[in-house]
Amino acid sequence: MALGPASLEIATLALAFLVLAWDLIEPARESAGRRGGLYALAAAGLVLILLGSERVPLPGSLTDAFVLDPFALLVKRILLATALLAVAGLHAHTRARGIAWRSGEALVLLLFATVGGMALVSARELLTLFVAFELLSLPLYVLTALEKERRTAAEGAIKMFLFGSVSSAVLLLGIALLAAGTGTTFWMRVAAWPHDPIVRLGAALVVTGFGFKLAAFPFSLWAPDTYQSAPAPVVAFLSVAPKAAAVAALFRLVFEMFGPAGIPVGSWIAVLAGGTMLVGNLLALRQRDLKRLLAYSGIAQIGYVLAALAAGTRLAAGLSLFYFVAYLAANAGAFLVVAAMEAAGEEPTLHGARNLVRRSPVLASSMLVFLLSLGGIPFALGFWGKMYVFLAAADAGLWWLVTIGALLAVVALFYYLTIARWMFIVRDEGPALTVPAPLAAAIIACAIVAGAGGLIPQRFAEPALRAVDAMTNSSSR
Amino acid sequence: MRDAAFWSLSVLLLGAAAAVVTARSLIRAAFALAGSLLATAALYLLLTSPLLAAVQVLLYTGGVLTLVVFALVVAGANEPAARFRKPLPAGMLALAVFAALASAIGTLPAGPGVGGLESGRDVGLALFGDYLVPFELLSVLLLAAVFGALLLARRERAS
Amino acid sequence: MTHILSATLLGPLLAAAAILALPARAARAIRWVSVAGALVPLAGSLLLLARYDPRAGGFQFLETVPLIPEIGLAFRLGVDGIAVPLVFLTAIIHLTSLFVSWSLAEREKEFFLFIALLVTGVYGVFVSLDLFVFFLFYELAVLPMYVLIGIWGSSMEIEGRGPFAALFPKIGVGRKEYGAMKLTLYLLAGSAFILVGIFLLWVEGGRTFDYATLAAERLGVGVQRSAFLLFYVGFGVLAGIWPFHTWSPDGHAAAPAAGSMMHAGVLMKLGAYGVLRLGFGLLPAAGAELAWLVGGIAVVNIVYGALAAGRQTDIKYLIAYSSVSHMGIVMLGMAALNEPGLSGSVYQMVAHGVMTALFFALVNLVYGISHVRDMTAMGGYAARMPGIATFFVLAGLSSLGLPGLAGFTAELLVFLGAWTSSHAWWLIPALIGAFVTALYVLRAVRTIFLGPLEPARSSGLRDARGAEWVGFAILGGALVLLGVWPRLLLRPLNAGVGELLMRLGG
Amino acid sequence: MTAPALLLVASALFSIGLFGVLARRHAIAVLLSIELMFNAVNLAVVTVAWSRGWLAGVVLALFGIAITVAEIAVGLALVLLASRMPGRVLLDELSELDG
Amino acid sequence: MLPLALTVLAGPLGALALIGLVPPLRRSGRPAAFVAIAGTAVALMAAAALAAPFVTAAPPAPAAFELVWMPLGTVPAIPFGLLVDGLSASMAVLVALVALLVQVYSLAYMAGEPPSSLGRYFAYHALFAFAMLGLVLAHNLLQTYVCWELVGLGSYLLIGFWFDRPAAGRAALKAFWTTRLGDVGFALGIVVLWSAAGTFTFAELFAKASSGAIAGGALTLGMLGIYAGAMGKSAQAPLHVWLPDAMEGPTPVSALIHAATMVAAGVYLMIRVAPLLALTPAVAEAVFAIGVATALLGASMALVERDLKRILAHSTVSQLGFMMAAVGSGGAAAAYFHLLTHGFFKALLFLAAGSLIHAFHTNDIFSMGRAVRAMPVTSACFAAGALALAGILPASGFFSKDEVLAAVLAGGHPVGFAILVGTAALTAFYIGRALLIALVGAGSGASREAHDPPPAMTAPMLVLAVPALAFGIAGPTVSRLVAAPEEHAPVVVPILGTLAALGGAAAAWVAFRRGALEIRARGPLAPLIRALERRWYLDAPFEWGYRVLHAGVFRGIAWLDRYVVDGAVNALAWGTWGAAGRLRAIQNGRVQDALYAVAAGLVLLAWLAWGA
Repeated sequence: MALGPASLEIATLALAFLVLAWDLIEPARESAGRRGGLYALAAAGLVLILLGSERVPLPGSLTDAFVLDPFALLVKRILLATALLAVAGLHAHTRARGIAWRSGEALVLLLFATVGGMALVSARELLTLFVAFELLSLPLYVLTALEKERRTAAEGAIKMFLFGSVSSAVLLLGIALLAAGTGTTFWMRVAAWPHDPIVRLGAALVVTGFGFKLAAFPFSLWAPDTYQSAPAPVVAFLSVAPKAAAVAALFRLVFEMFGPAGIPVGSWIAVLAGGTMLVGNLLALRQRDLKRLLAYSGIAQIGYVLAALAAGTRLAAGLSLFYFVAYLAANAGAFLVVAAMEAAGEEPTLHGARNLVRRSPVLASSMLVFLLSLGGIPFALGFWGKMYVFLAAADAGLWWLVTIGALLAVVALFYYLTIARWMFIVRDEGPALTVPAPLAAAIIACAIVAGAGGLIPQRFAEPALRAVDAMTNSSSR
Repeated sequence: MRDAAFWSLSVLLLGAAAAVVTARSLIRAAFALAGSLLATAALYLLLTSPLLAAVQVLLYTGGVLTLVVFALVVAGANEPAARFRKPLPAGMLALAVFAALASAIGTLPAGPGVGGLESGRDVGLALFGDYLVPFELLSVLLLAAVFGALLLARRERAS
Repeated sequence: MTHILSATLLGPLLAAAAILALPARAARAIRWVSVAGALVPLAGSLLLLARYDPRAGGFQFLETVPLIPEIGLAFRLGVDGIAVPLVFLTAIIHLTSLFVSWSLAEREKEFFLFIALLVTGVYGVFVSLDLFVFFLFYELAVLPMYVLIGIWGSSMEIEGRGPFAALFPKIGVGRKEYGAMKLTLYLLAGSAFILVGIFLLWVEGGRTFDYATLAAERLGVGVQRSAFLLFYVGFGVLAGIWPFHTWSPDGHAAAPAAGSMMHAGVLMKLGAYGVLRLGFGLLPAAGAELAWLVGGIAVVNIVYGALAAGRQTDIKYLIAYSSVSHMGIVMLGMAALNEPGLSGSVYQMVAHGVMTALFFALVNLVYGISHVRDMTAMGGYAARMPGIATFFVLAGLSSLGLPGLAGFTAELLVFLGAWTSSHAWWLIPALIGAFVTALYVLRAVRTIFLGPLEPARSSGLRDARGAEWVGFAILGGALVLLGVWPRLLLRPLNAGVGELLMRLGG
Repeated sequence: MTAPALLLVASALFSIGLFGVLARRHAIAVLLSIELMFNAVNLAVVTVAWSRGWLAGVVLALFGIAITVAEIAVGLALVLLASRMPGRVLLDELSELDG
Repeated sequence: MLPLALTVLAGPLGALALIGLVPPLRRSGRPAAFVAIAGTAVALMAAAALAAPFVTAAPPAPAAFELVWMPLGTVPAIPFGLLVDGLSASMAVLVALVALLVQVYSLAYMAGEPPSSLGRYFAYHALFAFAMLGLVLAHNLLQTYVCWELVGLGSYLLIGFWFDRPAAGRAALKAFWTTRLGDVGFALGIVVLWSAAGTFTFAELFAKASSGAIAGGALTLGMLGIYAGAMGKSAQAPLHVWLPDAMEGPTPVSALIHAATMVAAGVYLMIRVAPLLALTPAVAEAVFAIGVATALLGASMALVERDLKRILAHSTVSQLGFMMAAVGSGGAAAAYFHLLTHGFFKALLFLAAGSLIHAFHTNDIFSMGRAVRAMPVTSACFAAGALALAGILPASGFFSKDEVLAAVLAGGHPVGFAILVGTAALTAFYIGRALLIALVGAGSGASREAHDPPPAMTAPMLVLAVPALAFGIAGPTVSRLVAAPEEHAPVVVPILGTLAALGGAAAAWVAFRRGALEIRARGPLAPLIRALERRWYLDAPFEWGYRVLHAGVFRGIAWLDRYVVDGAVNALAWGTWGAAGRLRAIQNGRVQDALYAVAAGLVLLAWLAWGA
């Protein structure tokens, strides 16, 4: 039993332990320079893993519980990239807030969560799925409260924790019910799916559990509060990685379990998608806190992906992957901009973004790119992403979803444009903002992907579509 | 005999659970929880799994109870005047969830169980065979939990 | 394979990139780069006019770059006889809008950047032969207007009556933020319908976005009908069809000169072009079946727009409502579904584009000079701004259909088409609209320019100057040229319209 | 003693726990209720294992117990953190973030 | 012939382009004037050369020339062309001649204008001359319409020439709007005829119509439309209301546009399409009836007018009614003859009036007086014109009016004939009144120093006086020009006409021989006189209509748009905003309330799973 298929997880774990070791043996806890080394180590390690991910043999599997196919690999790369961005953000954030001595723990927890997400997309067995699900949650509860001196830190974390715990319980119950119907947690081993209500109920409970991770309405109510209270770099990770992993895992479930079992999960998810788009977009309209606004916007964005998930086709899976690349760049980028604002001592609100174009042209223009991408405006990458998921939904005949999605995307522009207005049109004075170099580099990288990437969408779409082809080929028995 | 044990244990379990969610005193609630966990352990015995029963009693009940009592001491029980907030909608939702679960469970065939979960060795083999990956992940998870709890709970000098 | 079309697209795009690279201080360089970016497509459009072969017909100057074959998406460019005149129109207005904005002295870099982006989108729509790329450019063309209005626009709050007295200030009716947001969101809401329509065609038409393939596809009547209605509503919003036109007055009134020139002059045509190209062109059966609707609404537009314009005292609103009325003529010609009607429809797109661009340029200049938008507070301006008055009268005469100017040629063709269509009665309201146009346009001329000039109002008034003259002269010259030499555009147009009619008939 | 009966008991336990989560005001009481829910789920898992002779169910239950402990540890830590702000152990008091 | 015809147009067009496109020339004033005059002179010479062959005993065949203006794919192209026949060539001479004289006259009359205004004035003149000549030479209906509108534009610009006078702006608007109202019909008529016949060209239209290829209904509708256009331009009741107000323009303009040429364009058009009119008797009846009514109406309003120019304007309305009556009764030749003589004598009258106004600085005849002695040339010219207008032998008006009356009688309209004879008497009366009061009487302005104008003004008057007096002998030639058979009217007609004219003149002499005499609105005739002074209250419906349109319809639609159509948009936006606000209640910050959502979502999904 070669460990090759899990090599990325193992490497990331190894990196985590390296960071931990460095953190433990480092003598001077207050030294900023050394902390920089810690972050450099984490970043370099993540970059190396990302580069190494090119060489992983495909496809492979570890027992029957764990598979590495191109689909999983692509999502893992998304997760690793998200983690890398969060590392850059945390560097600036911990220094600015004077909590640099927590850097080691923060990075380790971040890497653990990354491992959880990576395992989640490879899981082909319910127990593995569940543990990976937990591993993606638990470190994040802690990370959201990283800045624990903040009044609201515990509040946001507790809210997430309660939702997460209840969802975990529900997910586990769903797994139990599925097992009650089939007698195994290895869904690939099920030869003939029974048409029991218990199996369908189990599927419903599993979807409910994943609803928390996706922050899909009505399981999304924790997200705005948590995002608002959590450090922005953590939110950059929190708003992308769990969602990407959860969507990927759900796609796998749809293809390999719900599909063969004849459970119409798609139609349930369509309902969730409609509600999620609607509520996310409406609630985002009147927000003034940027993190909160982006939280709702993220909920809305997930609604669009759920439309593709509801379609449940191979095309939809590929295009969703594409979507997540765009979403990663834009959403994580936007939260990093907020992180930069916070790190520079500016409040993360609309008012704080006033006249940003004068105060920090880099932040303002990057943020504009992110907003355009999130808003689905050509030629940003997000434009293609949004069009693609709608196309996937249309392809599956979900016309009502496409229609309300397209219309709500217009409502969304209201708040995206409102941010843009504060940054570019409002002329109130404010201090100039300086951005630490690593964070600036991360933001600019995101902006380049989200902006210039839109000029070459095929570069992103082709691998995504090919990855899906490979996955369904390997799994079609 | 087994049925009688099952029913009485079930009543005990649910009674203790009701006490957990209704007890005015948190300490009492904690001990009620311990009771319900122990009742569950007994049920596990009935379900032919002494291993689980042992783990339940030793690790779970003991660990959880210790943690909770410790937390109550540190945080202060600080009992509110009223235990409940809006118990009626909460109860109705809980009932609805129960109804949803029960309606599916009701369709299951009612037969005696197969049992045969006694072998600890088989469990160990499964753990290192089919379930190696989750087991490894679980170890990371536990590490993360320890780590996280420490990070959150330790008191630091403000810098 | 020529690259005229990609050059046309790249001109403004590269100009945008260059502007982005230039420092904000270098306002003069930025202006000239913009002009250079406008001259490239102008030259391209002239080449198209000269080299488009009406005998061969069809789409010419084709270029294709595959993008995502899995979903039938490629970067396909090409123009037919209908698109050629519209590219020409865009080029003219693009160039003149720069000249008219020559004296703008606030955040020039961003201004010219957004203009370049906007106009790239417009060219893109007219030359793309892939529905998705079409849509992409369409959205690109719509959005920069938000910034243009938001930063360089003007506000004039409107007081609500009765129960609206409290509501209007809350919504901010009349403020530029309101106008910008309303325009943007309304148009993009329309584009949501277009998107659904395009996807519908993709799903039903063999999973491709290729115009030619879809055109060859035999789509069911039901699908055609749904898609046609989606396109009609979606594009119709931008074309200002009643009752989806109300973004136009509020938006155009708030916009700066170049913004409303581009928007009313060209972008509204995008909407009409979309209905013509994707609606009637791709869905001939539904087009023929639903022409009664298009024509009926068009007639409402003509009369309603003119009547609403009659009451306006804000000059910008007046012009905006006149656009609503004139876009009705465009749609009416289309709905006539015959040769004069369709030719007239496209001709009116060009004619109205030039005319309304000239109008908005003048009106904004008058506003810039006098800081007054309310006509009733004007009077006698001809004494101080004879040049502006002359061009205003010229534009006004074109808008009321005076022969010898572009508007007449278009209206004549549309009227001929309307009467010989299957709904001859459409002509009557159209004529009434033309008459009402004479009422409000000439009333505006009188109120603004004629009469005695009160000394209190005369201070600071001046005529146009410098580059502004160039802009006005080009637009005015175009009005006359298109009025006396319709052959210029009708030559390619006849080819395009002929093919469209073949499809509609067959 | 049948599987449905056991599962019904587990469901009841789950619902009681859920009620506690929704209705109790004290944060630690809510944590206790979550324990009840996890316990219910574990009971269900073991029931399924027992009813089908499915040994892996025991593994699943073991994992469930472990994860529950981990959860409760982090949860209690969070409650402790919250309680450092005077008196904030009632969940309703943790409502600064809204809208 | 073609080069000549093109030269006719090229002269004024060249002048227009030169003045219009070379701003320094326009601003220089007098040089621009000379350019315009030169252009018109060229046109006059070319027109004369063009017309010369047609007055010979053996006129050449009409020549047509056309090129494609708007190519259309399968539908026949829309042409642009010239038609040279006796009618158009001779009319071109009249237009060019009067235009030239008026322009020369304006040199002196407008001498006080600043140079740039003068340049603008002559640019307008060149535009007008070009458009009018184009109208005359047009070989198809569409081109007629094109030039028709341009002529209207020239009129609009020239009426409003003194744009800083509010009254001028208002009058220009009124003129444009009223004629435009008629043009709506004209446009409709053209379109209808096109769709029925597939052509705009006169010759083809006539051929198709006479062969019955055009449906009767379409032909009637088309002709009605065309006549509507003619009503507007030629000031037929009730669309005559703009013409008196148009007198706000400079007087030479009135002479050219609102007396001799443009207002006659409607009559010219009806003469042009006379073959079609002959096929639509109902329309012809209407033309006749409205013509007669207009003649009487105009004359009656002139009776009490105090403003000299307005008297002439009313008179123009009345005379146009005469012409239309003739056209309507099939007497195109008579109408054309009267059109020509009227062109001469009315232009003469206007120029003379301009001279008087120039001298007395007023339009009010009661403020003039004793001009006979102070301004002998002007007075003589005015008298010559008045003689022709009154239709008193041997002036030209006698002959042409004679033919008109004869045509009406021959057309079988004895009642109309009687009315027109009566109107002829009124004509003599009102022009006699004006002449006696302004030239002979001792009004308040009589004492002022007034004298004849400079030669630039007197020369055109004198030139015009010749045809005004002597053109009557050209009657047969004119008939030949329009290719109409010469008809000999019964002897009773000239006798009755002359009696009426003399009677009217005598009455005027009796009433006004002692000079100024205020008209007293008393006695039994008072309501009638008041009605006349108010122009039969015919302006009121238009004003009322406009007011209703503006304050009612416009306002209503604007209200509808702002509060209903757009109101729905605002309501949607506001509603969304409000809904977003209300929806925030679900995020009240209390985590357990939020957890309800999880439980509810679970139930929802379970229900979906159960139901599916």
